Amino acid sequence: MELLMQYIVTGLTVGSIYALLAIGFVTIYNITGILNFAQGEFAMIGALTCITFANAGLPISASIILAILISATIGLIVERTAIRHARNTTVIILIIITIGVSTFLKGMGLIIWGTNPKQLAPLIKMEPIHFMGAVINPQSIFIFIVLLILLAVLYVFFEKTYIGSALRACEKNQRAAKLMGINTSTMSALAFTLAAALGAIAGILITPITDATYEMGFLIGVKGFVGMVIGGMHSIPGAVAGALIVGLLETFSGGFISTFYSDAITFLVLILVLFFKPNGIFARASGERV
Amino acid sequence: MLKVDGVSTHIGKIKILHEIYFQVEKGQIVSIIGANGAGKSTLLNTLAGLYRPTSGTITLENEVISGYPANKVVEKGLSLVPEGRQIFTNLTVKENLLLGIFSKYYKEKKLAEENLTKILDMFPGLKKHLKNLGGNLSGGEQQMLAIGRGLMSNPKIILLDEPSMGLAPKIVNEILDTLMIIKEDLGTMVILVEQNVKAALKVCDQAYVIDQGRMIINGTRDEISSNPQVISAYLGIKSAGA
Amino acid sequence: MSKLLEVRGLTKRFGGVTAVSDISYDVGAGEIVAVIGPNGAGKTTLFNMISCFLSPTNGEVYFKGNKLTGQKIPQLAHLGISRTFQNLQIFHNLTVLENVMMGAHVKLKTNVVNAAFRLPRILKDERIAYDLALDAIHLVGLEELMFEQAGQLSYGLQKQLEFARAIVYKPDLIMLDEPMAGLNDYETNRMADYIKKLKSEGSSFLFVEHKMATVMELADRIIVLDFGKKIAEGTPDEIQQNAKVIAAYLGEEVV
Amino acid sequence: MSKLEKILYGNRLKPILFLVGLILILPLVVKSPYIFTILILIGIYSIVSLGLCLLIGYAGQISLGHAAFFGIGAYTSGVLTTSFELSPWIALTIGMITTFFIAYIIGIPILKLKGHFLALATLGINIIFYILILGLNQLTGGAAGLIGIPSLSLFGVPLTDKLFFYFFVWTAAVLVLLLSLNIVRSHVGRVLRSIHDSEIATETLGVKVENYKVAIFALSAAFASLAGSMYAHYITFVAPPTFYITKSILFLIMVMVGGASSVWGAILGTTVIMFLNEIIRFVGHTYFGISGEVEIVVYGLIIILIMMFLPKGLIHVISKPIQKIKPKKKVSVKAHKDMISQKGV
Amino acid sequence: ACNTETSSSNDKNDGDGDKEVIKIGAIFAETGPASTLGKTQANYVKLIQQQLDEEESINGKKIEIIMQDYETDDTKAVIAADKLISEGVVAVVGATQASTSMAILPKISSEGIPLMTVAPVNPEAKDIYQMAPSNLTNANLIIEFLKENNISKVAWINARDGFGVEGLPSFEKVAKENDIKIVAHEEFDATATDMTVQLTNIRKENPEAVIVWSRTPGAGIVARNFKALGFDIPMIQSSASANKGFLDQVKDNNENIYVIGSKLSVVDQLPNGEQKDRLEKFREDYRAMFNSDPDNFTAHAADGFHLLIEAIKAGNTTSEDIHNYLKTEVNKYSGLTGSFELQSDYVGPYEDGFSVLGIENNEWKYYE
Ligand SMILES: Nc1ncnc2c1ncn2[C@@H]1O[C@H](COP(=O)(O)OP(=O)(O)OP(=O)(O)O)[C@@H](O)[C@H]1O
Ligand SMILES: Nc1ncnc2c1ncn2[C@@H]1O[C@H](COP(=O)(O)OP(=O)(O)OP(=O)(O)O)[C@@H](O)[C@H]1O
Ligand SMILES: [Mg+2]
Ligand SMILES: [Mg+2]
Repeated sequence: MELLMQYIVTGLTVGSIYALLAIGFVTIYNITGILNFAQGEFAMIGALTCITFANAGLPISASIILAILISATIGLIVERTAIRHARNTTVIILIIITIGVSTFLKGMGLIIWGTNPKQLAPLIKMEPIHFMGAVINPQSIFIFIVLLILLAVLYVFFEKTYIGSALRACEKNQRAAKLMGINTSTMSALAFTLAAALGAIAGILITPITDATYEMGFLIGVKGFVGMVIGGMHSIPGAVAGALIVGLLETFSGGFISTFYSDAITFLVLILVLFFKPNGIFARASGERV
Repeated sequence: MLKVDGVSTHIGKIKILHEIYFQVEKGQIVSIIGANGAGKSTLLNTLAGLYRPTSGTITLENEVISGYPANKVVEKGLSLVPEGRQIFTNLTVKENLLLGIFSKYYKEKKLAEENLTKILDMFPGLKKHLKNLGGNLSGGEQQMLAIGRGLMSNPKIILLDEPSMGLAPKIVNEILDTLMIIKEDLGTMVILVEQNVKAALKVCDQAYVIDQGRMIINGTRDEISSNPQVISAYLGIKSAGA
Repeated sequence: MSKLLEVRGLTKRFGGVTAVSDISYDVGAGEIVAVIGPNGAGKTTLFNMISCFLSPTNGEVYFKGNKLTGQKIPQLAHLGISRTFQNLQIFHNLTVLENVMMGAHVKLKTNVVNAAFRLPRILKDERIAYDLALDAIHLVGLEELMFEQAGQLSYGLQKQLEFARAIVYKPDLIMLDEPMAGLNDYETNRMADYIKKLKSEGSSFLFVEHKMATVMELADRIIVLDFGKKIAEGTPDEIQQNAKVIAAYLGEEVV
Repeated sequence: MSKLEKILYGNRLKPILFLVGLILILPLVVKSPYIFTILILIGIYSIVSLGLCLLIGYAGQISLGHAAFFGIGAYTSGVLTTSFELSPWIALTIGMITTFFIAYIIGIPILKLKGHFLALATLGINIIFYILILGLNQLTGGAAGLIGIPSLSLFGVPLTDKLFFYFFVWTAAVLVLLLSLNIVRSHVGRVLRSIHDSEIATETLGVKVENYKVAIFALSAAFASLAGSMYAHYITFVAPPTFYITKSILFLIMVMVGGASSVWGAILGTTVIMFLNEIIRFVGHTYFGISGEVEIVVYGLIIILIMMFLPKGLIHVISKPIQKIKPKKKVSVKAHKDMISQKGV
Repeated sequence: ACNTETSSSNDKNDGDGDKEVIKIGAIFAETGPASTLGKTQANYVKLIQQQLDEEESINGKKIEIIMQDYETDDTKAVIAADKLISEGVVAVVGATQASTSMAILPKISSEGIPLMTVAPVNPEAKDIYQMAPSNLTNANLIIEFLKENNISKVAWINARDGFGVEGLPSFEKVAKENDIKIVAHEEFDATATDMTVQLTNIRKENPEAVIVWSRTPGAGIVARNFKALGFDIPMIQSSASANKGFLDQVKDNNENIYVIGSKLSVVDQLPNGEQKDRLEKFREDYRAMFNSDPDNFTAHAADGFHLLIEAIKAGNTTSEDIHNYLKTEVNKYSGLTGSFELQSDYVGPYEDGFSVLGIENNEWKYYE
């Protein structure tokens, strides 16, 4: 029981980290149809700039805001330069471009911050909480709450607002979106800015738990991507659920089977799931017919 | 009024349109006819800003709109119902329709609601699908949706690229009636590209014939209807061997 | 006339909506049958069930006496059925010639292995495909555009291209979903001529079309759908007189 | 080359002759073992990217897991030659066959997936493979790697000499290229491109799309395995990180940078990417005195720029001037007219 | 570690262009995941080059170090090795990781070039000079510590990467000899974000100490999870944690956490003597140039270079001579990381350069 509880808690903690990345992925994907492989790097930049400001003596709140702003600006710059120019090519080329961006940003991170892990004090200073025999890091609870808030806000934004439907229209059919008077280029810029800001928030939130290094983005990025795909690519709640499932799968397979093979088991399960649900667990109707 | 002044369009390196001149007055329906591949769709797409003309100007009510991107052109009051429907398959029918008035939705929510009702009255077939995804509709229903979406914003000028395509004959007549009504009531300008030449000639004031990217004939409805060249090439005279 | 296609009680429900409801009819060898009806009547859905793109909620289809329902899509071409789509499905990045050559697939024996080693069979197959494709291209008159990328053609020409691709291997049954949409009267008549010519060579047709003049001219028999139900079946003359059909579909102004 | 072939696909003899000529001439010019190693690795990786090009560029199916198949080849060779002391040639062949069947079996369920879902599934396969070679450390040496893999020898001559290995690798690469060209320049090539454009239409025409996808997937995996074996026998050491998803992504970049729509692009892309790093390093070191992290930044930047400005890949830059002099369309039209007039139609 | 100085290799021949140049190669993971270990090694190349340039000439010759970043990629390392061979280096220092060292070994040794690895390679490897203490040495240090604390049941947890998995086999061997039971073995991804599950699994087995083999940041996260879960037994970490980064990671909650550290980390607490002076000078030089502290991995690289330079200074300018010199002439060499006896079968420096360090006031604590 104790063990089970601990696995659940840990699974949700890890899962919510992936989920924070996953919602960034979905944000860009929902508007532009691009899979942004540099999402993890936005988290890295957010975290490390925040630490830099905090260490320079700025109050933590100011550091956070500045870090988010800077990351968002970088997101915007990336879009305005690399992505915008290639907007009309194929998806796979845009993916390669984001891989290039990821390499570039990671290199910059290494130049600026070096290799040593950097710390950020937890935003709420509390002792670990003991709950039904499981230990919970207060920061995890905080992450979870922020995640739920972001989830609610983004869900309403994409699914329930008029502008949200305009954004989804951009993803499906750019040409027609333009004919509606939607400035798809601005929307794409918006997507990257927003996603970078979300990435930065993710990075800042998880740093008290994981510490920040220039290479922190890769693994959580991959796992966030997995969460998003499992969730069906388009939906914010789906992506969050998908990411939490990945987190739980990892801890449960690690706890009950083996930590050597937990990643392998996780992926095996995911592939099996895709076999039965080829468009993700929470896929919604795409409205394609012949 | 819309004035097209010597517009040429290239796609890639190929010149598709060659110095096109014509104009549409307020409250006029203009038909453009021509064989498959003549350049009709390219012309409409150029007017809507999807292609940038390589020479010439397009003026809408004293404002030069050539060179504007499509989304800006829409804001100026030009609306295109594109070839192949181009509806948003992943959005519901209602969302699709409402996006038709994107450029002024927040300013004129009331107009949006009114027009939504009007369009649903015009196409009752869409009513029961309001919450259905656009992509699930039948071909003809999608065509209605596309036309309805184009009309949502009360544009100054609406361009229709083969609106009758895939529609039942009854509906085609209704659409043509609607066009007559909006031109009279709102003074909307209409450019109609149609393969159904007879129908097109029935409602238009002016007609133009386009061939291999060039305007070769123009005139009033009656002139065109009686033009022997048009009769032989476009008005369904049986080809030999039938 | 022997029965080529038998449709028995086909029904399709999407959620609560019944798009097609208990439809039965036959297509005889060498016959041209048209399916008409208002928009959303269920014509395309019916087509999709016959050609195995959708599995019916109820009912089945037989082709030359064999059960068709439940077959894999590629199997149909091998049985001698080809179709076109209401929303064009052409290969944008292939040339017109290559598009049409693809239509000859069922006549070829090329596979990955003999292709990799370039066995003589390959060259023979290329020849077969090329000759068949040329015939079809000639028929629809796309010679001039043979080496153009299909994606660059105008809508109407793509439509004709798709038609050419569907008839390359002289299938027994050709299913066309609105073949004339987007063509002008002149081209519509030409297309009607091709269909007649192929009929005279032994092909059967099942087609959906909204251009009544053509339907009346071409079809041996017409089936009318409304709200998923068959409301009439008969010769063009019978249909033109049918009050129900006029009310539901044709409107006061016929043709 | 038959006339018909010319109509459909244009020339192929000249580029092949050019490549073979280049392969033969290079050793006369190049002396440094360093350049040789790069040339050998280009040959090895080209075999992978040729297969990937068939899969991605032609059939339109993405894979983020080909490093796994590369790895299966390398480890089969490595384990069979060290632990079981089999001849490298047998090991290499066993590797290819095993990989083909593994990929075939995996491919059947996986290739039902599309787009990003397929990308995720192949990525998963790569990760599973990676963890397996770490876990099966009795056989594979785990994270420490597998040492002492013998070099290949041919007719009793060991290919330890770089020159021999170079010719061996490039002979294999040219053979794989020929196979790929044969496939692409046949009805199968058209089928693959059709699948890319519209699976629905392709199926309607009677093509068992799944079979083709799986066959090409397995074939490209077998190519990767062959390359992996060569890699193992050349480097004589393998360790898991070489077969991680980063390598799969590298293969993908090679194909895309070269231009996925042509098999020539695969070889070009591989060459460019392999030299890119070295050139950046050389230029950076000699003229700017920069260090590793800056090189990475520049590398990332160049990938971005190439994809931004040459989305069709570098092969397009090369073939464009040729096309200008001799547009393929004109060649086709002319050949077609010739043939028709000969036939007297 | 952002420095604006440029590598000095670009102004190599300025002024004294006619001097004969002897080249030494270096292959380090300046970038990529292993850069946590390799970055300072790459930095050190700049430092030593500067020192060499200042030294005027060595027997009328100039020593130039050619550094190659292999980006934590074995294949790139092999290319780099070939590049170095093409450049005509007489010896090579590297690579940062053990597996990479094994990857380049065949190439380099087949050319007769001495390879000074800075990672603890497989003890059976031939033809390689090891500058890092072997895993066996490390294991012995841990055993000593465990015995002193009367611990006989330990749990082992490591990262799933080249560095992480190398520690256990040697430890298993010595643990068996010393009747210490390994009651649990867990693994985590080197870049994982949470190791609670592994630690929870470990707790089930009631060990008396936990040993961790991982580089940062994983190492620090384990330590933090360990504390959060309320373990009150000692945790002993590998030398990859003996750096400032790790100290920062476990700041303010680091009781009972130990690392195997080079004495370099605790120079100030060392008794006065030759070793202290040597380490102090090394640290000051590095600090002056990079404004940060070197760690034991830097020291491994430094030992490698120093040995080679010593050999060259002794007049050995070919690979063969250097081999001979290292194998026969160097008797006992006192390096930064301990004393070496290169001619014996023993690989790596002796234990005297290392020690189990504790943490006190967020600084390393040296127990004599
Ligand atoms: N993307 C493109 N690249 C090259 N040529 C093109 C492209 N799009 C259209 N064309 C060419 O431009 C010409 C005009 O095409 P357009 O679509 O405007 O014809 P249309 O008059 O609308 O025909 P339809 O009645 O068939 O719709 C055609 O010859 C077509 O091949
Ligand atoms: N996947 C689906 N989900 C929900 N409704 C569907 C789906 N497919 C079809 N429908 C509905 O079923 C009805 C029949 O559609 P179908 O496409 O068969 O009509 P059709 O007769 O071909 O019309 P048209 O002449 O306009 O092409 C339509 O009302 C359509 O909205
Ligand atoms: Mg058109
Ligand atoms: Mg239909």
